[in-house]
Amino acid sequence: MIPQNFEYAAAQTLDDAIKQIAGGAKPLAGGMSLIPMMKLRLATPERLIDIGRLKELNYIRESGGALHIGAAATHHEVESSGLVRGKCPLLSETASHIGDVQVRNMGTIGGSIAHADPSADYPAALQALEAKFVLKSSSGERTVSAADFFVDTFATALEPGEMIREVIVPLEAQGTGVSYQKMYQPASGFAIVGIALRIARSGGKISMARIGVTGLSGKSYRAIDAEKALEGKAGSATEIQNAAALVPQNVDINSDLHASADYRRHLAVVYAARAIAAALSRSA
Amino acid sequence: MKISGTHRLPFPPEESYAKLQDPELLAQTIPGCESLEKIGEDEYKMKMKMALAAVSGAFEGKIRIADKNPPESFRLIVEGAGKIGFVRGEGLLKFSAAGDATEVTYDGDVQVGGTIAAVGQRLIDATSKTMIRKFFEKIAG
Amino acid sequence: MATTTTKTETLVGKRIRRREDPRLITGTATYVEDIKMPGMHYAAIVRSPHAAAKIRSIDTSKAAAHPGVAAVFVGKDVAGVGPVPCGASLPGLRVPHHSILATDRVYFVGHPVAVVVATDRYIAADAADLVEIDWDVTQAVADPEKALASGAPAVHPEWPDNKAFDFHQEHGEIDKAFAEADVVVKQRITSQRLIPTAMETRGVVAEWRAADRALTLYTSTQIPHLVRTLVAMMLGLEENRLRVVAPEVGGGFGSKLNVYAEEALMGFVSMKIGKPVKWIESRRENFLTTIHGRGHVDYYEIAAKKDGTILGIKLKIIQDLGAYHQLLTPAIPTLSVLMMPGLYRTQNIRADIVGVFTNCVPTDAYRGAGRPEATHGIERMVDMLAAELKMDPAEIRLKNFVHKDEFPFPTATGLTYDSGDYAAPLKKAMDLAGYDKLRAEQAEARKQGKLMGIGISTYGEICALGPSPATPAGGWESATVKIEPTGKVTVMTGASPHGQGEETTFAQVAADELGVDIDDILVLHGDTSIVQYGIGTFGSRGTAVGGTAMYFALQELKAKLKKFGAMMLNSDDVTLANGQCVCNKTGAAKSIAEMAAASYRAMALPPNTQPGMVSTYFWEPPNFTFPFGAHLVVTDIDKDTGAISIRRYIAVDDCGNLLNPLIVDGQVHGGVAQGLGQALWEQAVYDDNGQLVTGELTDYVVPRAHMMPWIESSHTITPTPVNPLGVKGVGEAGTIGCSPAVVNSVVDALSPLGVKHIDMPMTPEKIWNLVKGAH
Amino acid sequence: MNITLNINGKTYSHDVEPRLLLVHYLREVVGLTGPHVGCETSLCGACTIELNGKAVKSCTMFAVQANGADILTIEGLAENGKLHKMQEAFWNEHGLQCGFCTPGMIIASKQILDRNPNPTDEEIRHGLEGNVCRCTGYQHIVNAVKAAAKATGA
Repeated sequence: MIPQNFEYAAAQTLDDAIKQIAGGAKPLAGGMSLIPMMKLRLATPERLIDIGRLKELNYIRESGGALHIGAAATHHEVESSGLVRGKCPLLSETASHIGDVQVRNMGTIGGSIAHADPSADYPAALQALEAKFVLKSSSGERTVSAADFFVDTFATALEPGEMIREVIVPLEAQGTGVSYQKMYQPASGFAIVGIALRIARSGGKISMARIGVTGLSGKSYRAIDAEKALEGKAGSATEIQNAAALVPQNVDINSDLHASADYRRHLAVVYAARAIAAALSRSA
Repeated sequence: MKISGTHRLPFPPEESYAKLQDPELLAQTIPGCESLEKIGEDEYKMKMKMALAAVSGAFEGKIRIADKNPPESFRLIVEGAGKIGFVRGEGLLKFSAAGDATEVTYDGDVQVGGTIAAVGQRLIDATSKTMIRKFFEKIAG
Repeated sequence: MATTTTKTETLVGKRIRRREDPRLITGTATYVEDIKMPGMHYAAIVRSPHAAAKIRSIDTSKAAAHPGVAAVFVGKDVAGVGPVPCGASLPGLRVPHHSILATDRVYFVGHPVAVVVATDRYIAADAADLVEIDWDVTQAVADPEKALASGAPAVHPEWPDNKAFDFHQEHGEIDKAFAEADVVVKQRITSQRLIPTAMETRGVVAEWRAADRALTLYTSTQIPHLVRTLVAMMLGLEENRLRVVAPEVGGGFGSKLNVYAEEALMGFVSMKIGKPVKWIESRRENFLTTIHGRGHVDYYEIAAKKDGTILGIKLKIIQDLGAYHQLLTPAIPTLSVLMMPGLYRTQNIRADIVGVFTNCVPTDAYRGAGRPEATHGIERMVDMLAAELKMDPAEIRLKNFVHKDEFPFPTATGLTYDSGDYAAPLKKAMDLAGYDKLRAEQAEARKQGKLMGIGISTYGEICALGPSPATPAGGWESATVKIEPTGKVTVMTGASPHGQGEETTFAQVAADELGVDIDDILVLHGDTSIVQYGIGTFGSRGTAVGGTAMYFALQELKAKLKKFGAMMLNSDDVTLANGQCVCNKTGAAKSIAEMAAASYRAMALPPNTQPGMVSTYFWEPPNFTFPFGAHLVVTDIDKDTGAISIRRYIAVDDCGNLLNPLIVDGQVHGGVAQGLGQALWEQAVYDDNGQLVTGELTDYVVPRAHMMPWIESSHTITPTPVNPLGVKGVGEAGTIGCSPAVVNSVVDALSPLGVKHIDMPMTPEKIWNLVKGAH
Repeated sequence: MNITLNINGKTYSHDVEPRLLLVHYLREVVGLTGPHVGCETSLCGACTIELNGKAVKSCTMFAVQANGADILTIEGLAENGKLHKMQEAFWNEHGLQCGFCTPGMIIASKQILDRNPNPTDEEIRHGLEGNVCRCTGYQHIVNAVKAAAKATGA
């Protein structure tokens, strides 16, 4: 209920934040993941650097054929941004499924990604979007793909001293159909299974399919076999079902109070089929 | 909670068996292990700092090895307690040759208590698997 | 100035918005947590993380040395404080001595071990982390059936069989009934442990004034007077030196119908440190240490003739009591036995209860307290019987109901049902639903392989608790009505409402009875220094018992007013109506304010009449009331995921007269939400080692807005003869009627797959497994 | 650390510990009683307030994070003694019983209408996902939000 004491500073500039992080401070953005754990004393950072109000991190803009989203953009901003809704609807749709209104008002895309919760919603979409994350440290910047970034449960490619500066997602091509389908854990709202889909068609065949999965195992992933099974197909019910069946293949599936591994595996197939069908119906 | 899995170590069974009981190696490979001190035959006192993203906590506990049957199997009993709760795990490790390597399968039971039991349900499975995987990866070198 | 306004419009029966709301919608109400006092300290309680352990040693030195810490107390420090009281008595009941802090051992996770008192809650939390306890962990048992098995760990070493009591009740010729039956249906039915989850957790502020030898306890409770009596006894303090105040109380649902260790502990701490002290329960503490509800494993047998006539019912209840007894713990399953025949006529019953200790927090009264379990059981069994006999579930109920001209009806369990027309709400619910059309639609859906269910429950309740001989602490209720010298009316009720709206409904009744404006009436409650001794709010009794006490106090006042009116009007033929006393001969009138003023001024008094205009009435009810109703639920099952969606929820409740239908609807809705919570989502899960794995709202599923169906609520009205208001009580109806209707609906949906019974909560995974198993 | 905030139209400045939760700051330091604490896992919503026009859970935020912010709590909702339409609607529709969740529930409900003046029942229920009420079964709350929408539109 009561966090342990810590030192706090609000970063005035991004450089200031980076300096602090290099010195061992933990970044605090919306705090939606970190603060509950601090209150339970599961997390006891000694120093926090508040990056939540850094203007340099709070933007959504289009450039170079991609959307650039600052790490401190809130879920609500992503959900309601006309730019994201128009140019990368999978991301705004997914954002609308995160937590609840109050959480979406405070929580940030960078914070969610850095936390790498295995049941968070964003990673499914970011995997399907083949998003790139710009990581910044005092020694410079590097760009890491979503596939490489999410390493394991709560584990990411972030090195000590590094923070997420920006998320880059592609502009969705005209006619691409997208969908995020999720079964909620009814107490916490986290995904028991969440499936993000992007499908493009050309000449009556599926020309591109991307499937991002969350909730199923220790980390989010792209179901590449299932994607391949769809590509080149017309998208019949049987083809959808066959592809969906590949989504939980070769994955170490989690089990908890709310869903056994068997049930999760089954749900992954059901929700994948639903997401594929929904995305297909929205594709042109 | 039941927990089981299989990992591959790039050594023959005898060597794998020995490595998994080598306190110096264990001290370096158990995630978060800060010290491992022998307190009896096949019994060690351990201090560890678990850190998984934002979650962190200091634990003190014991590791015990029993039912030794080299190089086929032994039983591992781990206990630890800290401010955020406690963990007790017991499992049977079995070793079988797979070419030049060894397949190590484990089958056991993990009990947790305190805050981690009350709020961590969603994550206990994934977290314990992750820690075990990290451990084997480190052993494998 | 005497300003009482007269009025003629009747308020009882109107949808009047609540008079308690202005403070609540502006954030200015005072809950325990809102109380601040100069010099106030804060307490944090150190609790056991183990379900069973011996305490080798406790080291409080670091905590005590922490800056800002005023004191640390452990079990041996509070040895002089009495144990947590159990108010229930049963023959041969084993009662563990539960001290307010553990001494040598703990027997459930959350067991309080030490209390740290500091100048600030943050410091108290820091210091609590510094208390070091050396544990010798022992084996625990969390499941009541496992606890009964031989070789199970003993929760209390002195009772290795883990049994707290055996209870038996029998009536009629049960063996003959079963021998003569055409059909016997048996089923094991569980009613899982639930966590009440009042939105306001418990909290206590204790203030000791040594010079006055006076302790004031502000506590979030449903029963301030009983807390006063019992905590005074625990502390060894004279009862008249203890004042208990239940300020605004943020929900109870039975969980605050209790006397808890922390109430006495905070009194003790304040007396020790000589400062006010506050303790506010965290949600985790609330889940771990405030009572849970339900916790039944029931074995049912029902015997019937081929035509559906029920011949007899056998029931064995295994009640998970938890590790010790809270106030009413062992009494709760006896209420299930009382309710076991439901609305049906059968006179042949046999019931056994085994009360079992487990290493869990105690169970006790939670919304419905024993009656939801019984209703769930009988309503499931009747459905199973209907299925066995291939009868419609409505038909079998209509066949077995106590008929409307059979009241008062003596039941097999020794109750006397007051009044009823049990077929009426069922028929109304079926009409509202379009029952025949729904059945036709279902037949069509089944042809297409769809799973659609229609479920009915017809429930009865034991409410308006209750006649004193049938309750542990007196079942009457009290009221004082005062007409102040200026004519304003103050009502003090011994019931202690906390959301039920009695500040409004009582004012409606008083306004009608006295013929004064509702704005001239103030209803007070919850402070033992202001309000005469009372029992409290629980068991759907606030209005039916407390309201009746007020009604009789009002009648006494009216008689007195008439005496003053007659005297003042110099007439022996007067009528009291519309807020005035009128001489029937001359038409001359005196207002209530004038009569009240005269009664206090006392220049002249009617014969044998005291000055003043105050009446206190303690009303002892002659019987319980027995509300009833029918809930009808239509469900659709997603075969792929097992998800249940509720298409229609129809609740027809008969709680007698409705004083304020808006408030009654609110009670029904809230009750249904908790019943639906049990049917679909809620369960307190302990693992084999006694760890509560649903220890926070992260895993314990309470219904949220998007999970709830629209509830179509309506009523039939059968007034009770038990009280002059004709009201039966409605606080628990929704909960009691709900869960069997929902389960019956889902079982009905899955019946083409051969499914006969499903235990709660009906999670999607459970349903998916049943669907999968059938293929 | 010194913080300055505008709360319900008034400026407050205090020196606070970094770990002081905003809800405790509002309750203990500023002296408000509207925001309530009902859980410690950010799931019940009883502590909901508006921070710069957005509904947030004040138990999941440090006071220092709110430095410089505009805060509106239930206490600041009525203007010149006149209840806000949402308060009035909760009262008229019996959208509360024990009242503990009510301050947070009303702020969350206000946010629904601020963003969508004519929500459907489903949108209202979705908008209340972050707030638990254990008394009402939510039906009268949904009615209240609809009534407030109507009153605001009228």
